[in-house]
Amino acid sequence: MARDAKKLKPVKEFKPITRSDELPLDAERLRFMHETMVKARCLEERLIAMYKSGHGYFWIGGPGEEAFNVPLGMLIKKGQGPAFDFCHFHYRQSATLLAMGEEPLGAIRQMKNTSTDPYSGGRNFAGHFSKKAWNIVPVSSPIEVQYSMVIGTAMAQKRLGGDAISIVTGGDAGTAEGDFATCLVWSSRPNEELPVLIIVTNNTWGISTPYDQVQGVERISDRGVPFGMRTKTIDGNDPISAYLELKEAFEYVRTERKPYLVEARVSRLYGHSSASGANFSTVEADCLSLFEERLDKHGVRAKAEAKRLREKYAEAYAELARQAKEEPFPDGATIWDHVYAGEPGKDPLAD
Amino acid sequence: MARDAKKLKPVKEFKPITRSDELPLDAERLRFMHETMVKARCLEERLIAMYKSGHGYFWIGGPGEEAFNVPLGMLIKKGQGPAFDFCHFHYRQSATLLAMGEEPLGAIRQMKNTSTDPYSGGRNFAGHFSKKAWNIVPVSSPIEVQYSMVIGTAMAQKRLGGDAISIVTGGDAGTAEGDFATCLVWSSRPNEELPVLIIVTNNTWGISTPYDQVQGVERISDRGVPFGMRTKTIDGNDPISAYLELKEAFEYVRTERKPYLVEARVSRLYGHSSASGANFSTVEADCLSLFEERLDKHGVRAKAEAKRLREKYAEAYAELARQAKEEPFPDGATIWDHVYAGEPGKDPLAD
Amino acid sequence: MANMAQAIRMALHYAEENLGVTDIFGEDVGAPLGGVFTCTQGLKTAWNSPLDERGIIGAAMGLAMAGARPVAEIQFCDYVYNTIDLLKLAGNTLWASNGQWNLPMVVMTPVGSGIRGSIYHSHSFDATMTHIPGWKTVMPSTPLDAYGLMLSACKEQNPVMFLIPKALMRVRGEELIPGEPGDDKQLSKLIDAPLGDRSKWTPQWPELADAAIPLGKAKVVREGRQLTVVSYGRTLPLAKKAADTLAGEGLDAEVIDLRTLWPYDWEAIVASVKKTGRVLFLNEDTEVTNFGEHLARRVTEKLFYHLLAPPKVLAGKFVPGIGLADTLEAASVPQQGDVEQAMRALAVMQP
Amino acid sequence: MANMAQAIRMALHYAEENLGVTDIFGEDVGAPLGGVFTCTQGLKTAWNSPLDERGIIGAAMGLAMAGARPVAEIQFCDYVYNTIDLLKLAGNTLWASNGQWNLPMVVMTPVGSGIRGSIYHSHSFDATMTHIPGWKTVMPSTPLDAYGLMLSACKEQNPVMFLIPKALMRVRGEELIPGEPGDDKQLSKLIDAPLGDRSKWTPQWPELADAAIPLGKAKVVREGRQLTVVSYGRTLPLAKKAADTLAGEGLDAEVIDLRTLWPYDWEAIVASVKKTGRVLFLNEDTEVTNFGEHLARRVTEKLFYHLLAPPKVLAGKFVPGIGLADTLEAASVPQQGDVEQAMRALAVMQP
Ligand SMILES: Cc1ncc(C[n+]2csc(CCOP(=O)(O)OP(=O)(O)O)c2C)c(N)n1
Ligand SMILES: Cc1ncc(C[n+]2csc(CCOP(=O)(O)OP(=O)(O)O)c2C)c(N)n1
Ligand SMILES: [Mg+2]
Ligand SMILES: [Mg+2]
Repeated sequence: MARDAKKLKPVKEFKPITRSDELPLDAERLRFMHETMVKARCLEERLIAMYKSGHGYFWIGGPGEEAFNVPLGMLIKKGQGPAFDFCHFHYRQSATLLAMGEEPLGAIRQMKNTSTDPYSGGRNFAGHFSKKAWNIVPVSSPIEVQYSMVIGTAMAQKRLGGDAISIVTGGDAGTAEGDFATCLVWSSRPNEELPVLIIVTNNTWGISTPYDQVQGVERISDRGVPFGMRTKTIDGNDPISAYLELKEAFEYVRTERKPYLVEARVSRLYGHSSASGANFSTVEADCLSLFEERLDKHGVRAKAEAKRLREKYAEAYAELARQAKEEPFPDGATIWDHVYAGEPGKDPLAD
Repeated sequence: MARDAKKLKPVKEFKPITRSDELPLDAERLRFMHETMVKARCLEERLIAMYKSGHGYFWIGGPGEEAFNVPLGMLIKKGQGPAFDFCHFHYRQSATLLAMGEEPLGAIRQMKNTSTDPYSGGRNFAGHFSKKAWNIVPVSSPIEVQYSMVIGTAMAQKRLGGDAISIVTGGDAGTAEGDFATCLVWSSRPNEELPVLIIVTNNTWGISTPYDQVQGVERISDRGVPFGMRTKTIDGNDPISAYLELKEAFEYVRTERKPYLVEARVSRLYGHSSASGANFSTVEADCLSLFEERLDKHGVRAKAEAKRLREKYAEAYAELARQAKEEPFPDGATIWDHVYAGEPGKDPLAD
Repeated sequence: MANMAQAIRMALHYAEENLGVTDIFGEDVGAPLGGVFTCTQGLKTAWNSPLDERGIIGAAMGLAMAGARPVAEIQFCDYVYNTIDLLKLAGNTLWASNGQWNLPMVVMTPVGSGIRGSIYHSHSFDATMTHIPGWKTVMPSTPLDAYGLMLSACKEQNPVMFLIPKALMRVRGEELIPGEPGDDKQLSKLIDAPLGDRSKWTPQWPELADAAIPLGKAKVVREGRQLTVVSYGRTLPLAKKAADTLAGEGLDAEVIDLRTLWPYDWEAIVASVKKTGRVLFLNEDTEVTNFGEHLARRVTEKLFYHLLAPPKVLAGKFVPGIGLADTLEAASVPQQGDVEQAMRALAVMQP
Repeated sequence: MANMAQAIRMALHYAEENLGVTDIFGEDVGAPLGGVFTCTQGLKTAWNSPLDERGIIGAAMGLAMAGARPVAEIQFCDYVYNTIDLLKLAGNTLWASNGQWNLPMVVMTPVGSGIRGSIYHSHSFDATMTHIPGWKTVMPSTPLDAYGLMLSACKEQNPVMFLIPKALMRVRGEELIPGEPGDDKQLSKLIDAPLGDRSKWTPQWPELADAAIPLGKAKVVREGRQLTVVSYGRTLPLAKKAADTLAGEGLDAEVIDLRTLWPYDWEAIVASVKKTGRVLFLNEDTEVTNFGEHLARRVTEKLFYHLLAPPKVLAGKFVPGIGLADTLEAASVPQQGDVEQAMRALAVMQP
């Protein structure tokens, strides 16, 4: 018999669990969260300023996603190898790295494509992190391929046992690529389910194209349902809610060793990238301002203090940018380095 | 809040709608159905015999799927151009072509790779049909790509209006490819839904690999649910049920101009292909024998008559094979023909 | 004069109005953006696709099968590499069906370095594409050629790959496109979308004329007697400028713009090499298994005893990517100085 | 002696036991089939993947990132073309991360014509693969080389593409693999799975030894003074046989088995061409933008004044596919007679 699809809950209807008056996290954690969000925002704004003043060719990053990306970073078990979490990120994840404890200078150097850029040595765009010591695999420009690679690291972790998991992030538009389905298929093989936290940050845009103009899935998290996996759509603009929701998801994946598909609704505060101007959007919710309102109201952190923090980091990162500007670009001859591991770089056709 | 996926109905539990005693179709239609199933079975068995006696290098085809493929062919609106149905088939569809009225000689010629092969001129494998006059687009060996191409023909039909639709078929294992998801995404774009009948014939095998060893989706048709499309899983071993179920699906797609995902459970009676021996399986249900039992019981067609038909077509196709064996192979120089439409074939590097 | 983006836009407008083009689509190709390089602004049949290159190529194939005339865009050629199977299929469908199904479709995509695109917005696609049979491949180096070649592409009965050198996208032409107003500002006012709200904007198309340039015809950009340079795309203007510079040194070089890479103008190459005896094949794709190597091999095989020096290939270094820092890009793909140096070296080479 | 399928199987067994190989996987690679060519029968780490080439390559990349040592199979190279973006990514990950993430992974896949594979089981992959930086690519022509190269591939720190010439898969070697029993029947009894029920079967592995063949080293298969043939894979035995035949005509040809396509043994080519002055590059991939053209170009550029005749490339015709009928296949890819004729023509060529 034919089944008409049940009408799915529209994306906008999900209920954030902690818009209420109580703040269910301790003040210290809230302050850390807030300060890290401020750092992330200031860092991205510095990168944008660098782009606008000609110190970098292209900017892309995550301002507007801090309320989701900071809690994400707080929950990651960082370290090297399969006993630690693997991170398959896309290009909006600076706040997550800062929450994990990363220094901001690296992002600034990458923006300026200096040889000191710790992620790519001046080779790759801003926001394209890579840090082997923390299992942060290189961010790839091709959209969505990380959803195919994550199954490999998760397999190694499943086999090892323990509680380490693989985390993958990407955008809403990218879920139209086959790799998203690949991830769902491979992470839910019977008796071979994988410990993957599959995340989609839904900002309702793919560059200039509205999500609901080109995709008919109302809740992206529903894509996991036929695969028998646990799924949810959460509020990514509320750091407290995001933290608690992510915590539940992390715990499930760590202990059950099975996939969990989480869709987080987030804002895109400076447009897609520098290609679209990188100007502040006044129509999207700003998770940082909203959070500052609440912290102030609850006496966790006064507005003035929040403002001071913003100024402090803005100035600190301007200083780092000045420092990076003095650093050298990579030498042209280095293009031959690291073509192959364990071999000196050289032009194979020079003889 | 987390949602655990609802336990999906196991594949084996679907209720065939017409295993009952009444036969809800008129006798003439039932006899046509049966005779076409017989023709299809005899044709495939002839192709296998040709392979086994060295008259062809490779066999692949659809014996075991006749109960589904014949009704499918009966419901297709055949003709050329977007005002008629487009057929994006895989390599098990001979019964559908016969039901549409195709002569069996072409399949035999393709098996023998003679220059008279009407589908590919001796270029392609058995079962790789192509018939422009009936919108049967070339069967491609790469699995699942037809699910990406079908969106294009359906778009043209949507724009044209009328009731013509695009039909795509493929196997269960192939749904792991991203193209299957591509089809779901593109056929369900809001306000741009496409008139596609998306069919998966689930024989529970991909060559030697059991479906449930590598995929965790219990009902493949459920993959359509998040996309808001109509879906069902049906019994492809019962031609009466298949006919009625398909009829409902065809009517929906024709009139609503929206996609419908149908999963049909079918048997694989001679293994995957000649590569796996092409021997008759005694453990799979044989839809033709089962149907003959019922027709006999209901007095629609006696067993003896069914047997006679089998003998008749077996002999007729043996004769066609003898004929094809006398036909020439394509000339080597013809490799240059049809590289480009409208241009004489020649080696571009010969000068 | 129009730049290449405007020229392509005008050609597509002409093709929509006069050549039966029905669909111009791809990621961000429709309103409001009209393509990341503005090539499709204001076109009446332009629409935004899901973020799925496989769907884009598949849809184009299906549309072509159904009698529509699609022009599909891959946003950057760097993102075409998950569709090579489909491109191969599009190129063999006519052949595999022994002449039944030709696919009149155009795929256009920006290629090459020169906009600081880093690893994933700098790829070349000419080597990979010229290895795929059944396609015609073009790559203009001027707006007028882009206009004329696009018209021919839209008239073709076979698939055409239209490669757009990114570095030349904003360079104004030196020749008027027939119908184009003489004044750049006026042209911009007519056909460039305004910044800000575009919802009420419609372009004012000039009265354009058919100025189709036949596929397969090269253009001798500069006549010369001592040395031939065969190039296309971004490196063509480098060759032209180098020839002008070297003329001052008493070296008289001929420069050929191949324009169509496949099928290419062999006669033009033969005529020139017979005259000069020295030839440089210049492009920026990586140099191992490079299309310039094909040209060099054919010249060597066929014109060996006319050669005064070995044919030389100057192309991109065989590195995994083009790094973001200027120093890296300059070391990776031919620059003005490299071209001059190669020409000088070739000119003086003696046994 | 072992055939190539058995040799690969033994090498993989050795690699599982001694070289840390953790996963051998792909479509139908695990029990019961052990690969469509039996290359993976009885291996303890072999498993069946979903039918999804993108997942297979993605999983291999992830496994390699997590410290595992995967050997992934693409069932036929004809089906690898939807993963070219991933192969490129695997080849640039180390470089893009400035030396952080090397990917020790092997991909193996059967290539080429010779088994009447028709359009989609006859593809070559050497041209496409040698254009992808960051990989090493091998292609053996004997079982012993297959064994030795596979061991080296499994020791590599970088991605290795292992191309298996289908036509040679069942040809027995002339040299013993160290540890292999001298008697073929005995070997088969030890390591070939029985027909029928295999659920209780386990292989009896011989005591194998490390006989790794370093990557990048060619083998002079036949010494000669008048003409050099450089080949690999299916066409290598054709060259050897042709040289033996032509020796009877007084033509003394040298035959080089390249074995590793990238990085290849340039010194071996130089030494031979300096000696003979005449060289034929022989392979069966389609001849436009072909790897043989790269070799020919380099030889022409570097050894021009040593050449007595133009380097010749003999490769597959530039047609969209290899047709099924013998006549078509014979006209499409080099056959014994074509090789002899090309060698003869090259030997007598005079200015
Ligand atoms: C395979 C591929 N196709 C196209 C692009 C170009 N591109 C870069 S970002 C982007 C939009 C991505 O949207 P989404 O997935 O929603 O992520 P968001 O940027 O909104 O976070 C596109 C089309 C790409 N990088 N990779
Ligand atoms: C892209 C691709 N990968 C692999 C193959 C090899 N292959 C041919 S049929 C097949 C199994 C298909 O199984 P399924 O989709 O269930 O269809 P069935 O044959 O069972 O009808 C495989 C792996 C192929 N033809 N194309
Ligand atoms: Mg988005
Ligand atoms: Mg199946």
